[in-house]
Amino acid sequence: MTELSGSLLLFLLTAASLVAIGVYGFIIGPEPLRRILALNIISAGIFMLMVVLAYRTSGSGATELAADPVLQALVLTGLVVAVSATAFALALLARLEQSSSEMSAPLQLKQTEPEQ
Amino acid sequence: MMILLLVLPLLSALLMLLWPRIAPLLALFSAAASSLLALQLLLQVAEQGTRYWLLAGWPSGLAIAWQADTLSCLLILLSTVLQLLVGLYAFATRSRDKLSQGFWPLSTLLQLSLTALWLSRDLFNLYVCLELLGLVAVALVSLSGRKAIKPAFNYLLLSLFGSLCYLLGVVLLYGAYGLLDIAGLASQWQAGWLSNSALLLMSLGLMLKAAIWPLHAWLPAAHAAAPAPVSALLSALVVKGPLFILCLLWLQLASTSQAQAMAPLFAAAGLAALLFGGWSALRTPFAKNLVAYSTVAQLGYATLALGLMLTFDQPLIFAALWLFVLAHALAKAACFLAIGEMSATLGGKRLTILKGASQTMPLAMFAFAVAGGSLIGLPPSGGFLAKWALLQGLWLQGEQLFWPLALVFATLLSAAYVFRVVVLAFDRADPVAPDFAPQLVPQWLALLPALAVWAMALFSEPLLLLLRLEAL
Amino acid sequence: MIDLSPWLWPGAGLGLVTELQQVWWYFSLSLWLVAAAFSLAFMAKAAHKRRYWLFFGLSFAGNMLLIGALDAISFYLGFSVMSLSAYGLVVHSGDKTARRAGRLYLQLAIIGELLLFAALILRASAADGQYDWQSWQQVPLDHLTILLTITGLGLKAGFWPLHIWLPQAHPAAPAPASAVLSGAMIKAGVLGLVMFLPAGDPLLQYWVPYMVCLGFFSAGFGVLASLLYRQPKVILAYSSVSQVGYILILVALAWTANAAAVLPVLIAYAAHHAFAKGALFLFAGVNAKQPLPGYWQLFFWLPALALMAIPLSGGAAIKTGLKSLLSEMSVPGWLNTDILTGLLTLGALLTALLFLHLAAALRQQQRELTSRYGLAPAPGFALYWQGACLLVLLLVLIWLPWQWQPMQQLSLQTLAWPKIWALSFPLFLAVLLVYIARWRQWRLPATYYDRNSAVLLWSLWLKRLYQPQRQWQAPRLKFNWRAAERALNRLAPANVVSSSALLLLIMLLAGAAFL
Amino acid sequence: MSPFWLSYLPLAIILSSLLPGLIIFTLKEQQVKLRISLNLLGVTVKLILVLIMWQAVKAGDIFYFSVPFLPGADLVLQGDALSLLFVVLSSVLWLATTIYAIGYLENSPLRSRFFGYFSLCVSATVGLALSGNLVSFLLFYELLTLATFPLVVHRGTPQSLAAGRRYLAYTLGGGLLLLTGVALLHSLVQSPQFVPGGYVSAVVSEHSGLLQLAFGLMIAGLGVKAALLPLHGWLPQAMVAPAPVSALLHAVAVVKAGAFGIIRLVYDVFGVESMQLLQLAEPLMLLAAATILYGSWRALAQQDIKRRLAYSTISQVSYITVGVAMLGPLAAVGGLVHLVHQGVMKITLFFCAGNYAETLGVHKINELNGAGRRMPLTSVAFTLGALGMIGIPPTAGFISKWYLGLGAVASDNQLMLLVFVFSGLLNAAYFLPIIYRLWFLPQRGSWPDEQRLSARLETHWMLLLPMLFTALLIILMGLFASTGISPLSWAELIVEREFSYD
Repeated sequence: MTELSGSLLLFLLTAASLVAIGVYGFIIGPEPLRRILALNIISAGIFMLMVVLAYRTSGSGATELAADPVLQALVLTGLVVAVSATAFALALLARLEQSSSEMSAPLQLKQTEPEQ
Repeated sequence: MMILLLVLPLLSALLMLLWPRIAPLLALFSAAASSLLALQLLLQVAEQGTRYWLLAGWPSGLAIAWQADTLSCLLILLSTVLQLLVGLYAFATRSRDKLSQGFWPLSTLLQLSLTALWLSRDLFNLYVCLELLGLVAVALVSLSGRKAIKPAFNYLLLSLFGSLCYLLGVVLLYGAYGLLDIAGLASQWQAGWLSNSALLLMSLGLMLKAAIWPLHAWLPAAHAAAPAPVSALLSALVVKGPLFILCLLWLQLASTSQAQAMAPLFAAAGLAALLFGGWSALRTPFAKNLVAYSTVAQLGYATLALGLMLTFDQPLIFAALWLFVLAHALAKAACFLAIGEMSATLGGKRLTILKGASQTMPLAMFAFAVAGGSLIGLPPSGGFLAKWALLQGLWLQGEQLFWPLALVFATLLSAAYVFRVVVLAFDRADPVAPDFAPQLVPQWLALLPALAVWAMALFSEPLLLLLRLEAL
Repeated sequence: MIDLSPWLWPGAGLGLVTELQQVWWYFSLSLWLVAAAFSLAFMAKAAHKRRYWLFFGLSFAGNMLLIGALDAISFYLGFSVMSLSAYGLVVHSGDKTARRAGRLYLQLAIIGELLLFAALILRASAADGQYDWQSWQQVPLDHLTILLTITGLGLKAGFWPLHIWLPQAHPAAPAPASAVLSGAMIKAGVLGLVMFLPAGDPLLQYWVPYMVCLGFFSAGFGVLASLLYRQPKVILAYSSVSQVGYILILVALAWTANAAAVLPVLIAYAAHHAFAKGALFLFAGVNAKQPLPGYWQLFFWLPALALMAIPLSGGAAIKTGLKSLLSEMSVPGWLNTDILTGLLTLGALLTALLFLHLAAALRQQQRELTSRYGLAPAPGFALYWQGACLLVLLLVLIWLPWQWQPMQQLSLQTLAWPKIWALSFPLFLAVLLVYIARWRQWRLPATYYDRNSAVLLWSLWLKRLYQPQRQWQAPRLKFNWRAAERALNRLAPANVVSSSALLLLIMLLAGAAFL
Repeated sequence: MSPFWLSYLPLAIILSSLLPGLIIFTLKEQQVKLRISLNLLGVTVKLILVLIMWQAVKAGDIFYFSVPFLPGADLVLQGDALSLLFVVLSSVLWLATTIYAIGYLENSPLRSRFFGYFSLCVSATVGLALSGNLVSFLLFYELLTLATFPLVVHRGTPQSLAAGRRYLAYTLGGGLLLLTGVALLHSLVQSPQFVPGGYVSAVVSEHSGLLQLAFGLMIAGLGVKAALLPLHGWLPQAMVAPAPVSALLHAVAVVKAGAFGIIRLVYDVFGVESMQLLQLAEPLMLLAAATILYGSWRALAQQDIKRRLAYSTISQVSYITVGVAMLGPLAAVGGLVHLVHQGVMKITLFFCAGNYAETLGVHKINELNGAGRRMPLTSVAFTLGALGMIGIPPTAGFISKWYLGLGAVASDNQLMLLVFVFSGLLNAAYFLPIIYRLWFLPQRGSWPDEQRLSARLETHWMLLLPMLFTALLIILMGLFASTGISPLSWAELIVEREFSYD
């Protein structure tokens, strides 16, 4: 493995901390939306890592700035997947909210009934 | 032929979106056609050996690589046939169960993603399939309405989390080796902290998705909440996808030292799953939860077999692993369909509704019992075949006492929960009256896979041969 | 002989091939027939007649079969059929004493059967799978087999100390049944002892003197015990114990190399005793039922005197034969032939005492009956019929010593005066003793009389043992599984997502550290 | 050797009860005549086929029929002398039990299901008898468990369900142990066909420990059904099943399956010599002897007729095991012949118990007083059966005990003779009181639940006929033991073939 340059290391650390923050948020956050966001942060971290790696592998070669095309493609695909997953999750969340409000509404009524 | 297997479901799913009216017919047609294709592919592969195919003619390394070996073909055949059966069941009960129209395209997509998964031998490609599989599965679970949303959402979150773990592992590996296809990676593999942590990340992600103990917590709720045909598909097929990848990783990638270090953990996890899942299934008051917990337990067999395979490197154990998967898929589909049918007809989720079911719905109960027999491993069922192969593999290693006896004990647990249902069904004291006249066709459809799993034993020799060839 | 081996079991055969079997068969048969004829009248008004005849017929068949058997299994078959069906005869009346006696009888019969079974097995094994008597004669014995045989068959033959069922069962059974029980069935045990154990076997010789002593003890014991009872049939039963004692002596003598000389006496003794005791039991039955005309005393005194061995009777002949055999016997040093023959004379005295005691008991019975029902009514057909049956037995008894070959010789020997004197003085002595006893009022304290035997208590104890009301049960663990399970369920995390994710993270870290 | 269809004979014998059974499942409750005729047709066909096979086997033929199954272990059906012993027993008793069951279950619900499983049960039993290697045996062994379970819980009451659960727990556990053992043995020597003298001798010196382990596992598995001592718990509970089922369970199907398996295992898998080399016979024999005594002892305290009979079964079946474990030819004859004799005797006793229960409503022993007067034929049959169990000649039980005793002495196991004698005493102690009550005690009050099932006979003729038939068999088998068609001569034939394999 080649020597890691300072900026690369920085990028790597950023990616790692993104993942860590995401994981923390995923584990802690009780709200579903927060969990979805946490997942997005993790995926952002991973994609960042991929981009950095694409950079690094080409760094040793002759052409300085051309990144690894395979990883680029992978990141693109991953983004598409992540976006669609997020969209689906949000849709599901919406239905969850809807159903929980439907379910809790009669419940509240029941609780208030005796007072009235 | 492989391309047809992929294109056919994709096309029919698209067509379904255009013509929702004929969606059921399209789905059934695509499943039936795929089954025939899969059978033909299996015969071809069995005769001529493994086939490779690169998408769109790109060179190897860049292109998406597909590989059809006997195991893949068997699994494809299994998924298409089950798809067809479940489709037929859903079609037969459509007027009663009010399944949303979404079921047909989604199930076809499920078939697509599974087929793709069985054929892929490329880590990233596998990731995409896995993600697609997870999303489709969650969507299917959410079909059953309000009460299913919460489990579905949990399932989704954990599934995405697991996928991300897997992806992170893939990325680490790519960073280290610059390769994605498994064969290539295996040839350059070095045991080190990087490959260790990548393997660990991927495995844990996959275990979460495959609901392997102790990461199974999401499964019972999700499977129990889904409509009966969906539960059948989920338990029979979906959890097997990540398991397949897990096996690929450990059997083809991992070095011997890594495998040896990990083997006891897998075996222990498998045993724990057997015990825990079995116990939970024995105690749960709900019918579908029982079957779902049984899935957790039965996956334990596969995990255990994987662990033992890593320890002993015995082709028979490998065969046993996949025999478990095949037998479990068929049996579990039958169980879920039968239980679903009975809950629908007798009206209720609790196990107690099955009181006297042997009189009111003898066929469905029979289907459950027959499938249960395979789960227990009574001869001459598929489950027996798998257990036999596992025991043979173990005994060939010499004086092994612990694992065979552990297996016996675990099997007793599975017998206990299966017969918990059967005994209830024979209760003549106060049988639960059906809400409406039981339908015959769905019951027969539930019985079919159960009979198929017993028929597996008749083809035991070719099956064992095929699977053993694979390992070598 | 009939060879049944291709049909029944290997070696199965029936036939009367030896003289022993022939005579035994004929006298048993005649006794059974007479008893059956007697039953026709005696049991005419009894309850459960069908059951009586069923068991009567079965034990009859069993008895005949065991005598005619040429192989061990046939013998055992007949023996079992006879013993078990005799139970039905013993408990026939169904009252408490009969049921108790029946229980004791059955317990001992079963034990005897199984001991005999073991003995036969051992014997057949030693004989290398041959079951017929003939081949067994050449096979050496071992002590275990001898012991098992003697106890197994002895429980049927009823000598001391295996007699305990006899005084219970015989009085309980109806009179004709007691007659065959005492006359024919206990002889089955004796027959077995003779056929089973080959004469001249070296190991067996070791047993002979002890068995002779046992026989003497049994002969004396039977009489002494009988003096303590006042019920005629009990006295008769004890008389059987005593008589079987003599027979046992003969059996033991028949085991020696001198068997050829002993067997005729043994056969004669058995036959004589069968007829005499049969007649006495039949008489006792009638005597207990109704007041009898005076001439019926003849039916008692004739067989009684025969058993007391009054000169000219069959008893005299066989006692003489026994005495001469004993004096010729070669005995080990600690046993003296003179003492034995002396004991025989003492035995004669005791026997006479017994019958005198019996006569008194019978008279007492008659007295009670007369006081209850008045004088003897005009005898009906039934009584004549019963009398006729008795008469047949008595005629046989008189005819036997003079016409029948084995006994003729012995009877002729007793005609000499010294013999007559030797035979009759114990009788006179006995009569004298009885008179003195009457005159001096020799009596034991009342508690010693008519005691209910302790064996009934043992039998009851045994019954409680094998019919327990409660038995040890495996302890059941009581543990509240449900509560434990609830506590466990409460431990399950509520939030699936965070717990799973956290678990995954922990496993990841642990795994990374571990690898 | 013979026309080609003869090779399908073993299969045909199984199918002759399996097919009617499967058809009966689909019948409606009301199709009584069709169901009965199907049943009887199956029985008749089976008996004819068995007769054909019997003739051929007697002449020295052996039938084989095999289907590929596991690698190294085909599904083999093998008709040899030993298997025929069991086949004849089960088909003849099936005939009796079918007639009895038709009478017993007249007008009760769910008969189609009952008779369906009934036929399946017999098919499994016959299959087990005909199986030609351990794997096929295992298969039918498990099928038997599954087929009998619905029969045990047929009444659907809480007690029967509890009994069913217990039955399953025991038998499935046993089946698994057997599976483990068979798999172990298969890994050592594969699973060739049963052969006199066994097939493990080649690896005895090399793998003695593993062989012992395999034997232990398999005996534990078989011992569950044969109700060997610590594994007998299911049997007394399973008697809550309807009388024909208990009869079949106790006499033919289940317990005999275990005992038969032990016979196969000892003689045709391990073989006498290997058994001796591995020192396996002695522990087995002692265990069985302990079971004999324990079962008899427990039977003493049981106040329920069927329960007492159940404990008696525990004791009696172990006679077979003891006979086999003594490893001598005479003892083997005793054990084999007891397999048949005990079946016939016990089925008679259970028929009688069923008759008392069905006609008089009597379940307890102390309610039986005077039943001999009300039901003389039944009581005669019961008496015969009980005497047979004690071993009184001329019943069948005597013949088997005689040979067992001879075998015990011949193989120098005098201790076993003591066990037989003592157990005979115990048998008498728990059977004779019943007989006493039947015949000698007067009836106490009215019967608990009396039903007039027939105008002239004491009960329904279908309940009487099979019972009288088997009772007659007890006497015939006990008396005519030397004839060519008696079980004894057949057992001798088997032993001759088993012990002269060199």
